[in-house]
This record gives sequence, C-alpha cells and structure tokens, in this order.
Amino acid sequence: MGTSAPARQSLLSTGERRALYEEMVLSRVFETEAERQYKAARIGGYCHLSSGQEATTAGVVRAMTPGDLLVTGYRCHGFALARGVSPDAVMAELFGRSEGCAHGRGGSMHLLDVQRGFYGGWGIVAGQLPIATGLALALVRQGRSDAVVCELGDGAVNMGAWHESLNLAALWRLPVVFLVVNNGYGMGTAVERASAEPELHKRASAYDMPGERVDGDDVDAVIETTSRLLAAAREERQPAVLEALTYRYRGHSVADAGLAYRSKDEIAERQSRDPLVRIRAQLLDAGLGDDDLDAIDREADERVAAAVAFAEASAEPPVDRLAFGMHALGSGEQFARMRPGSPFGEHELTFDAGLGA
Amino acid sequence: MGTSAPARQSLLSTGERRALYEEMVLSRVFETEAERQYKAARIGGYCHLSSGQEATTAGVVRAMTPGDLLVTGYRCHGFALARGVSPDAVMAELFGRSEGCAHGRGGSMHLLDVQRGFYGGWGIVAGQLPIATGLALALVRQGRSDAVVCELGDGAVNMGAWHESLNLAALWRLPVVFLVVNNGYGMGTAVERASAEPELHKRASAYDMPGERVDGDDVDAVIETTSRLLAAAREERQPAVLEALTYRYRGHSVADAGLAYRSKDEIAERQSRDPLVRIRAQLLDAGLGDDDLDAIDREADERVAAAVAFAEASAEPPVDRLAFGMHALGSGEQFARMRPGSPFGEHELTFDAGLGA
Amino acid sequence: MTATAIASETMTYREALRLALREELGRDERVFLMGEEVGVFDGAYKVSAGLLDEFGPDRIRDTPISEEGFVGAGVGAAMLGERPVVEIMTINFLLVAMDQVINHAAKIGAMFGGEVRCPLVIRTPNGAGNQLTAQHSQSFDGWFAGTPGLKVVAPATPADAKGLLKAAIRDDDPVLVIENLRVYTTKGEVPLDDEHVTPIGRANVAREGADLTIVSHGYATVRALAVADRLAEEDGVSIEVVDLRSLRPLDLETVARSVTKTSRVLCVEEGWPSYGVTAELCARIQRACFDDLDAPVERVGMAEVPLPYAKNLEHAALPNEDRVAAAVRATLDLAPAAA
Amino acid sequence: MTATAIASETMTYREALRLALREELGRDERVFLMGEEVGVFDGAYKVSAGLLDEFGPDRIRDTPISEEGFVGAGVGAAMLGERPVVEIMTINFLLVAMDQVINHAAKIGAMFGGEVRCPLVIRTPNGAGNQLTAQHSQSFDGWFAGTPGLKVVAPATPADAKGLLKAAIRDDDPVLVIENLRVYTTKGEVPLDDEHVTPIGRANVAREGADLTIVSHGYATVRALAVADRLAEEDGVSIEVVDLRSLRPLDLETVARSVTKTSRVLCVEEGWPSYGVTAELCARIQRACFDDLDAPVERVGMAEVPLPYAKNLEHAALPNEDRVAAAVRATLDLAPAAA
Ligand SMILES: Cc1ncc(C[n+]2csc(CCOP(=O)(O)OP(=O)(O)O)c2C)c(N)n1
Ligand SMILES: Cc1ncc(C[n+]2csc(CCOP(=O)(O)OP(=O)(O)O)c2C)c(N)n1
Ligand SMILES: [Mg+2]
Ligand SMILES: [Mg+2]
Repeated sequence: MGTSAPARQSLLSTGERRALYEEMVLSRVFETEAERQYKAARIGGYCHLSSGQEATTAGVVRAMTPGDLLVTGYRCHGFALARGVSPDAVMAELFGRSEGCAHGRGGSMHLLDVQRGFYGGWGIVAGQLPIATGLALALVRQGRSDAVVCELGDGAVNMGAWHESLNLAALWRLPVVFLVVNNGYGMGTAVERASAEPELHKRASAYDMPGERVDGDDVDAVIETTSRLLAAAREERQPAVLEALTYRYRGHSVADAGLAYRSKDEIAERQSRDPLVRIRAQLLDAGLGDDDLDAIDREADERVAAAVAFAEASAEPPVDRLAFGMHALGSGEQFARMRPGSPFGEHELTFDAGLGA
Repeated sequence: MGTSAPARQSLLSTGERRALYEEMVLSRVFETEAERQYKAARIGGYCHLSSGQEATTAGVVRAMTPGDLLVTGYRCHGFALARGVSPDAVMAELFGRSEGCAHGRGGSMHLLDVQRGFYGGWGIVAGQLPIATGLALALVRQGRSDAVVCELGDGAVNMGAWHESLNLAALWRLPVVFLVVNNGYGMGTAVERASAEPELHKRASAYDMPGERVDGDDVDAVIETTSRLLAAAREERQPAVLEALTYRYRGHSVADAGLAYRSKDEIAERQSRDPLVRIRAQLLDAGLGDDDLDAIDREADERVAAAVAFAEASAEPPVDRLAFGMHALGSGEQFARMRPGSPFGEHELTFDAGLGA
Repeated sequence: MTATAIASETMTYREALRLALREELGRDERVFLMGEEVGVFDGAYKVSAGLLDEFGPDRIRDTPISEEGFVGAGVGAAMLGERPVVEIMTINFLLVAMDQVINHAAKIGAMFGGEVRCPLVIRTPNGAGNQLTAQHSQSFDGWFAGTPGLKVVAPATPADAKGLLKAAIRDDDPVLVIENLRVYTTKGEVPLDDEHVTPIGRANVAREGADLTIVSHGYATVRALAVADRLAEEDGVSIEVVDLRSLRPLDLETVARSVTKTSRVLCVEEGWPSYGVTAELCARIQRACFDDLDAPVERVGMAEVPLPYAKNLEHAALPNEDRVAAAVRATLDLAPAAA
Repeated sequence: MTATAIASETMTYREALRLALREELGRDERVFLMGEEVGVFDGAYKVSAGLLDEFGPDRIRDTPISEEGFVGAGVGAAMLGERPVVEIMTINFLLVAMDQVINHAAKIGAMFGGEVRCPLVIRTPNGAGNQLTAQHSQSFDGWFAGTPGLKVVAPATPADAKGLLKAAIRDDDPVLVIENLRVYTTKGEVPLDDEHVTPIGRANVAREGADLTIVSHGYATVRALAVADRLAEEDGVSIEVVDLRSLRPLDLETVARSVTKTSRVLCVEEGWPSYGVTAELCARIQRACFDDLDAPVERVGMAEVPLPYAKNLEHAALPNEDRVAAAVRATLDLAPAAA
C-alpha cells in the first residue's frame, strides 16, 4: 500500500501519547453516547459519527498550532473535541440548547469555535473547500504565518469545488492542507465506484501540488506527515493534499445501519485493527499500566456524562430570538420599512427576533 | 515543446489536403466578413472569431465520422462550417434571420445542426462538458459505436464542470474526446495566470485518462492524433483529453482589440506561422499552382458574399412566434389555464407565440 | 373505493413514486434513473428501493457526488432521445447544478429554434425534515417555476405522486418534480392502472368549502387539509383547499374560480414566502379576482430565517398548523366592509 | 448644482462604481477586488479600469474562470475579517456559484449563532445587452432578494451606484450589488464626498406624480422615468416613480405611501415577472394598500421566454418603453368603479 511508513522513531513522548489516547477515547465515548441520545430522540437532524477515525482526527489536530485554522465537513464531533471545544458545548449543541457552541442554531453538522480557529462544520459536500481557500488567502493578506487544515471526505473529491479550490490554492500559493479522510465510502458508494483515480492523493498532481497518502489509523504517521505538510504551508505557502486511509465503523449517519454496501466481516476486520487498541498497546509497551488506562476510560465516561447533564440543564434558545445572529447589529434599522404587506405573522417571527436591531 | 511530431509521412492525399485548404480558407474569409458585418451593426451580440485556429478546427472535424457528435463552446463558426453547415445558414443565424441554423434564436454562440451531429454552440464556459458526457452516455445506451468531440478553451479547464465531467467519462468509460483548444488566453488571462498546471493535457491523469498535446497549427498532426483518440473512444470506450496549441489572431470577441494583454510582436510572430500559409506551401510543394489556390480563395470570397446575400434576403423571425420552440407540441394545452392574472401583455407575447399549442 | 373505480391500493407517497418509476422503466427502454445512492443504497430516502435488482446498474445508475456533472449528463442524454430521470438527494444540492438546469436544460428548446428537445426529469424533495438545519431545509420551488423553458410539478398525494411523475417522464420538455421530505411517508389510495397519468397544468380542488380558499402545493397541502378539518370542527368554518399540483404552468383558472366563490384566500408554502411561490399567487389572484376579494390575499410560509437546528425554533419557524390556522382566522376576521 | 450642494460631478454609472471602489480601497486595507479580468483587462465592462496600476495585483486580483471557487474564497476571506468585493462578469455566471452564495454566505450569521460574520460584497450586472441571447440576458434578482441572510441592492443612478456600493462594502453582512449591462453608460451627477453613502433599505421617490405609481429598480427605473416624461407630454398624466434601490430589505413604507396617494400602481422589472421581483411587490402592495387601490396592481417585465437573439424578437421581449406605456394606459383606463 502506498502509505508512508510511520516515523522511524516516534516523535511523541509517552505523556503526549497518553494525552492523545485521552482525546481519542473521549471522542469514541462521546459519539457512542451521542448515538444513544439520538435514538432517545434528544438529538435530531443528521448525526454523523467518526468512530474508527479517531487516530486521523486526533493526529491531524495535534499537528496544528494554536494559530492554525480548521474547517471541516459535517462529520466534525471529533475535530471539535480534539481542537479543545468542551464536550459540554458540543453536547449542548447536539441537544439544540443556548449554551451549545452555535447556541443551538447549528447542531451536529455545524459546530464551530472561532476562538480556537475552528470555522465550522459545513454540510454541503465540498462546500467548505472554497471557504478554506479564502481563509488561507486572508491569512496571507494579513501577513500571518499560520495555515488552514480543510477536512473533506473521499466522496467530496469528485465535486467541482474540489477542483476549483485546489487550482486556486496552488496558483496563488495559499497555506492550506486539504485533508482527505478516506474512510472507504461516501454513504454507500465505495471509492472505486466514485473516483476514476482511486488513489485520491494523486489528484494533487493536476495542480502541480504535492499529495501524500498516510495510514490514518497510525497516529504517529498522521502527526509526522501533517506536521511536515503544515510546516511547508506556513513557511513556503505550499498547499498540499493529505489522504488519510481510515474506516468508519458506524453507518453514514445514525439513521444508516451501514450494512447494505459492506460486509459484517469487513467491519469486523477493521475493528480488529482499532486505532484505540493500537495506541493502548503502545502505552502499555511504554510502561503504563492497565489501571492507568482504565482510569482514562472512566474519566471519559464521566466527562461525557457531565456533558449530557450540562446539555440537559442548558436552556432552549428563546423563540423570540428566532433570527438571532442572521444580521449584523444595526440591520434592524435597514429592515424597519419592510413591514407593510409582509406575510402573515412575519413581524413576530422575524423582524422582532434579532435582526441586530 | 512536448507536442507530438507531425505524422512521419502524411495520411493525406493531395486532394484531401486541397479540400482542407478550402475549408480553412472559407472559415477565415467567413469570419473576416462576419467582423465587417458586425461593425456595420448587422450582426449583434458577442461575436467570437477563430482566425488563426483553422488547422485545429478543420483537422479535428476531418477526423470525425458522420456518426460522431460535436459539441463546442461559443467560438463555433469554424466548427459549424467544417462540419458542413452551409455558410448561408450560419450567416443567416448571425443576422438573426428565420433561415439561420437556429432560426435566428441562437446567434453566433449557439449554432447547431443536429442532422450533422452538431449539438451546439454553448455560451457558459465549460457548461458544454457535462452535456457532451451525457451525449456519450446516450451513444453507449443506444449501442452506437460513435464518439463525441467536445471542444473547450484553455480557460474552461479551471471550472468545476471540467472535473466532474472528466471523472464521469473515465469512471463510466464514455466515448468522448475533450478537445482543449489552447490559444494561449482566456479573454485577457494567459494560461499560466489561470491554471496551476499549465500543461493542460496532464490534468487527464487525475482521471487515469490519456492526455495528449498537439501542435494545433499542424493539420496533419491534428488529424493523426484526433483519429487515434477517436478510434480508441469508439472501439474501447476510452475517453481522452487532446490539447491543441494554437493562437487567436483577433481579440476575444469583435469588441476586444486584443492588445491590452499581449504584444503586437507576439501576434505578428504567430501570424508569420499562419496555418493557412503552411498548408498552402504544402500544396505548392505537392504540385498545385498558385492559380489553383488563388481560385480557391476567390471561390471562398464568392461563397461568403453569397451567404451575406442569402442572409439579407432571409426574413426576420415573426414576432408573433416569440416563444417558438420553447416547449414541445401539446404544451399549449398545459399552459391554457395559466392566463388569469398574468402580467400585462403576457398573452400576446408568450402564450400566443408557439407554446407548441 | 367505489365499485366503478379502477383498482387502487393504499400506499405511501414513496411507494407511489417507486410504482411510477417501475412502470415507466418497464414501458420504455429509454427511461433510466441516475443519482447518488439510487442503486446499492436503495436511495437516500428509499424511493428506488429494489429497482437495481429489477433493472440493473445501467438503468439504475449510481453516480459520484457530482450534481453538476450528472444533471448535465442527463441533459445531454435527453438531447439524444433518452428519457433520464435524475434524482437529486434534496433540493438544497441542486444549487451546485443550477447552471445546467437554468442556463442549459431550460434554454435548449427556444435557443436552438426548436431544432432539439430535452425530455429530462429531475426529481428532488424540498422542505424541512427533522432538525436538518439551514443548509438542508430549503425550498426553491419558485426559482424553477419562474424559469421559462421548464415545467415544474409538486405532487401532494400518493396518487398524484404516481400520476405526475409519469406525466413528467412522458413529457418532451424538462420537468422538475418537487417531492418533500415529510410527505414521503404519507399514505393514500393510488390507482394501479399503469395509464394513470395526472395532466401537467391542472390544479385540484382537494377539499370543497365556502368561506375561504387555501391555495398550496406539496406538503403545505397536507397541512392545509388538516387545518381545514380542524377549523371546521373548532370554528365551524368551511375551507376550500386548492392543491396546485403544477407550479409552471400554473392553473390560475381553478384558483380564480374558487376565490370568486369564497372571496377570501390564504396562500401557504413550505418555503420562504417573500419572492416565493405565494408571492406569485398573490400577484395573479389580486389581478384576476380584484372585484371578488373581501380581504387582501394572505400568505404564510417558513419564517424568513435560515432554518435553525433547535427543535423549538424549527417548529416555530415552519408553517405549522397553528400558524396556518391563525392566518385563516385573521383573514376571516377582516370585515368585508374593510375591502 | 445649487450653491449649497456638496461638490459633485457628472459621470457615468461605470465611473461612479469605479470612484466608490477607489475610495473604499483607499480607506480600508481590508478591501480588495477579485474576479475574472478585473485587472490586466481593466474589467470586462471596464468598471475597474486603472485600479490595478493604482492598487496592485494583491488588491485587484485576477482570477481563473472558477466562480464557485473565488466566490467561496471571498466568503472565507470575509469570515476572517477581510472585505472582499467579488465581481461576477454577469449575473448569468453566478449560477455556477449559487451554492456558495445561498448555502454558505447567506447562512453564516444565523447558522453559527452569530459567532462569525461574512462581510462579503458581490457585484454583478443583470439584464439584456445587445442581442446577447438566452444564456447571457437574465435577471435573477428575486432569487437573492428572497434569501434570508442576504442583502440585495440595485442602484439605478450613478449617484446611487456610488452610494450603495460604498454602503455594501461597509456593511457587516453579505450584500449583492446588482448592476445592469445597459445602465453602465448612463450619466448623472455624483457627489464627490467620500462619505456619500446611500443607506440600504431606503427607496427613493425618483419622480413625483399624482395619477399612477411605477415601482421599479435598476435599469427598469431608467425606462420608467422616460415613460413618465413621455406620457406627461402625450397623455398629460402625472406619474410617480419609486425607485426601490434595495430589494432586501424592501422599503414598502415608501412604496405604500405613494400608492396610497395615486391609487394605481404598475411594477416594472427587467427580468421575468412570474415568480419575480414584481410578484413580491404585487403581494405586499395589495396587502398594505388593499383599501386604497382603484385597480389591480399591474406588472410588466421580460416576456416569459429565453431571450431570443434576433434584434426584433429581443426588442419585443424586453420591457421596452412602448410596452410599459401601454401598461400604464391600461392601468389608468380601468374605471375606479371596477374596483
Ligand atoms: C452537494 C451535496 N450532495 C449530496 C449531499 C448528501 N451527502 C451528505 S454526506 C454524503 C457522502 C459524503 O461522503 P464522504 O465525502 O466520503 O464523507 P464521509 O461521509 O465518508 O465522511 C452525501 C452524498 C450533500 N450533503 N451535498
Ligand atoms: C461560467 C462563465 N464565466 C465567465 C464567462 C465569460 N467568458 C466568456 S468566454 C471567457 C473566456 C474563455 O476563455 P477560453 O476558455 O480560453 O476560450 P477562448 O475564448 O480562448 O476560445 C469568459 C471568461 C462565461 N461565459 N461563463
Ligand atoms: Mg467517506
Ligand atoms: Mg483560450
């Protein structure tokens, strides 16, 4: 397989690896709970889980500096948590509550935290790519030496937005790394059934841009490769494609059993190589004890339970703020003369609800 | 330059070469006249000339069989003529007359002749690519062993539609050759300022598709390469990209002087290698006399003069057929109940004007 | 089901669409279905479930995520005489393919002087689901209905889902069939006759009434009928419901006939009313029925905000039955004198 | 120009836009212009002529032909605090970028709970040119004006071209500035004051009159004013012209005030009226002014066909002055009794 071998000797100290394990476990536990809450009808909408992809998520974010920016698709719980958004704010968002990171307006697909450089959580396949390109352009215009990580799935590489964004990024030398999380399927469509060039990283050559493929379940390799590409982006404004090979254990979303297009055996085979098991073994080798690690697992359970409690306690967004955030402050003045003849009930629903008046 | 060398010994008989010369001269003379008529305000809209690109146009069409299909962008006068659409029908279309090939509804950018397998003349950059892909899909579904030639410009390769179309064509093995007419500029933008990979044919590799570059001013090379790629498309359903390097003598459209973004010297240098001069020299070598060739030139002048006369004599499309062709026969019945409350004058303008009633 | 009626069966809207597809695929070799997940996955909303096994991968064609590409492929195939039915997972994703629909499919007939036609069908659901949020809960119905060269239908019942989809497939022009995420599971009687075709351009008086007319399409008609029953009970008012079924062409004759009778009208839609479908209805009704109206033409739709995620906000923003009922009452309250 | 007026100059609409760009580029480092041919080529319609030399290639940025890509790049740059002005050569090409405008730019403020803003400006001309044909002669104004989260302005005069473009650039929300191919060469007085900013959401009574109100925007306002002068002469009727200037928000207060005075109204637009801007105007006016109207709200726009190439057909299809005048006369003819 054309994946770059894991770094000869790991760059990670045991403490760092332990911290990564904490992140990965937290993500797994959080999403397992999210699925339970979804089935209990306390979470709605689409709910896309990334169980199985934790090494990619945690590894990529670990390679980012605080000044770097992150943009993702809709499968973003793990990225938000890895970037440091509190489980409380994420769970509250899934519950649609005021204290959610998008104040209950965005839900599972539209998490964000601009203080942490996380610019969303987007739901249109490949729609985030042009936006990531623009963020990178802004970094350059502002003289910053940070870079953008733009996550997308294997299915997104067949959208026109991929092509236009990569061409712009390469033509203008913008500091952005396009992270293709290749989990084998776009909904029920295997990569080979969607892309005429199934080695997705090779498509970077059409833009004279470097493209690499990495074993996305090998957290060391993910960190090493991402770090290298991000450094080139920051220092030389060299954009790149990074394809991480991983696997999604659950269905496309909680509504999908995920068995119509792949075999139980295939899933079992992949789960037998679970990145969590891998890193746990590495930590045991490094001298940590099972009790240490079990403690981490327990803490994750408790942290997630606390997040659920927080979300439950958080208030629903007030209906009289239906249009909250839609427009900037001062816009109410602009809309003031629109009321005559408005559709029935429009005033109450919109004009009186946070047009930045 | 990475262009494939002209076929060792030409595939063309002197008679065939003579016929090509006739086509190329006709195109040149036709467009020179079109520019004159445009400036005399008898032709409106945009008017994109292909003077300088005749070897590519005539060579590619020469390699097509009668069953093959052709789709182009808006710079399509030469393609229509080469495919055998009569100068009368083309000039009448430019004049906006009933006997134009689109009955005066399409104009310069939207020529077509479905009897000759020419499915238009399209004006949105790269918009014709998905359509060409669909025509190729239809050929396959209908069990035909014909292929589609889809013309586009160097500027069109940066549109998302290029990417999606090439991926579909390769994934589904559709018989289509994407002809990139690289004339160096998209309006005022040089290829290197628009495409991160200026060797446009190389982009085919992103779809695991063959891509070749040819000297578009060498009619033998164009015919040889196009024939080979079309054969593979017909026989193996192998799509391909063919990049033809040529040059546009006039501005982007008649409205553009074409000097703001390139030097007079550059234009002069290219004109010194005029494909018409080249093929004329070849014919002289082959034993034809200047008088023969001058006769061809004169015939072209007469043919174009006759086309202008035909266009002038052709009637304007009747205003009471404003919506002619918009809908299929029988649609009038469907629209019959739409009249109450219609915008002022709508009946006269639309409903009574060819809703296939 | 009366004795004289043609054999019919109760089924969901989703099943009715599937029946129409199966019948047309069986009837005409040129018909094929193309879209994301229509095959192996049985369709994102299961409309095409089972059809892959029955008709094979050439006629039930899974596509990459490339709406612009495969909508355009449908346009091209249609130009060469095929009868493509393109499924767009939801109408929100049609925005990446607008150029092919508006600048290409809609232009072909007129721009080429009638020399070539484009018998393309695009099927897609509009509207809100269950907290799908701002990018996944839209309705652009009026944009397409306002585009000359297109035909647009929006069935509200299983019977019309079958009849209008079949009509669209048999039509020689590009037709957009607008379905709805919430209507898929609604049930109704569907004629089994494989010649059951609902004519394009004919509205349907779904419920007779005397006091007020509600004009709607798609899922809004389901809401309207529920409100009509409820207000008949609670307020003893008699509401007539005109289900448009077609948005282009629009059957104003049927709408005007009803308004002339009731003198009061409320237009309801799932999408944003401003610059929407109900705007066009108001414009035509006030012109066609100027002397008959006892009150202004009223309308209700989705609150004019990107639909928020939170359940309570989503409910408040949608044209729910309470909001429709309130609008009906307000419209009836206006004294004729006021007019 | 009276003595008290601020210094102003006669210039074309095109020059007024250039002046606004130059002033804002000079005022605010975050402002930059991006689009096809805006630099070396001086702009397809020469709006940005000379700005490349003045501000350099970083601030006057030529792009590949990739509308979806660079509109989205504008969205992203705006989210990080830049003030991008994206030029789209004509509104027809915005169809390949709809997803970025509607599903992204318009959603950001609300969908992310007010955590981030998108101060993006998109400038583009609509309408017919000189026989540009079906794919190049459209106006989708109502589509954008009907999208919550966007603001849409459409200046009709050079002074407003400067004032509204500056207002758009200074606004913290995404604003679409709709120009027009034919209006670029029109001339008018333009204040030279670099604080000349036309507030968004304020219509302008461009001409006072008593008998009938014409409501329009963009180039249709130019036509309306010409028709008003002509009919004052020919028929001795007094027409008031309300130039909307903003389509979202819409200043119905000013429109209603005028209609209350004249009791008759004609809405005119360059695009197709069905499901268009004039549909929304009819809907709101009939509701706001129900008791004041002596005749139905009338409208005129482009004939509902893909615009044909032939000169005579194009002229017949556009809302030319004869068609507008005929509509005015018809609206005035209706006896108040009829209402
Ligand atoms: C333009 C567009 N088309 C279709 C969809 C529906 N859709 C949502 S996710 C998805 C599959 C994406 O697969 P991939 O890119 O591999 O990401 P993954 O779900 O595997 O993380 C599809 C088709 C969409 N959101 N946007
Ligand atoms: C989507 C789109 N954007 C912009 C335009 C305006 N436009 C027309 S032709 C052209 C340049 C195309 O250049 P190229 O592809 O090289 O073709 P050439 O004109 O050289 O034949 C542009 C930008 C358009 N027609 N469509
Ligand atoms: Mg995937
Ligand atoms: Mg070119």
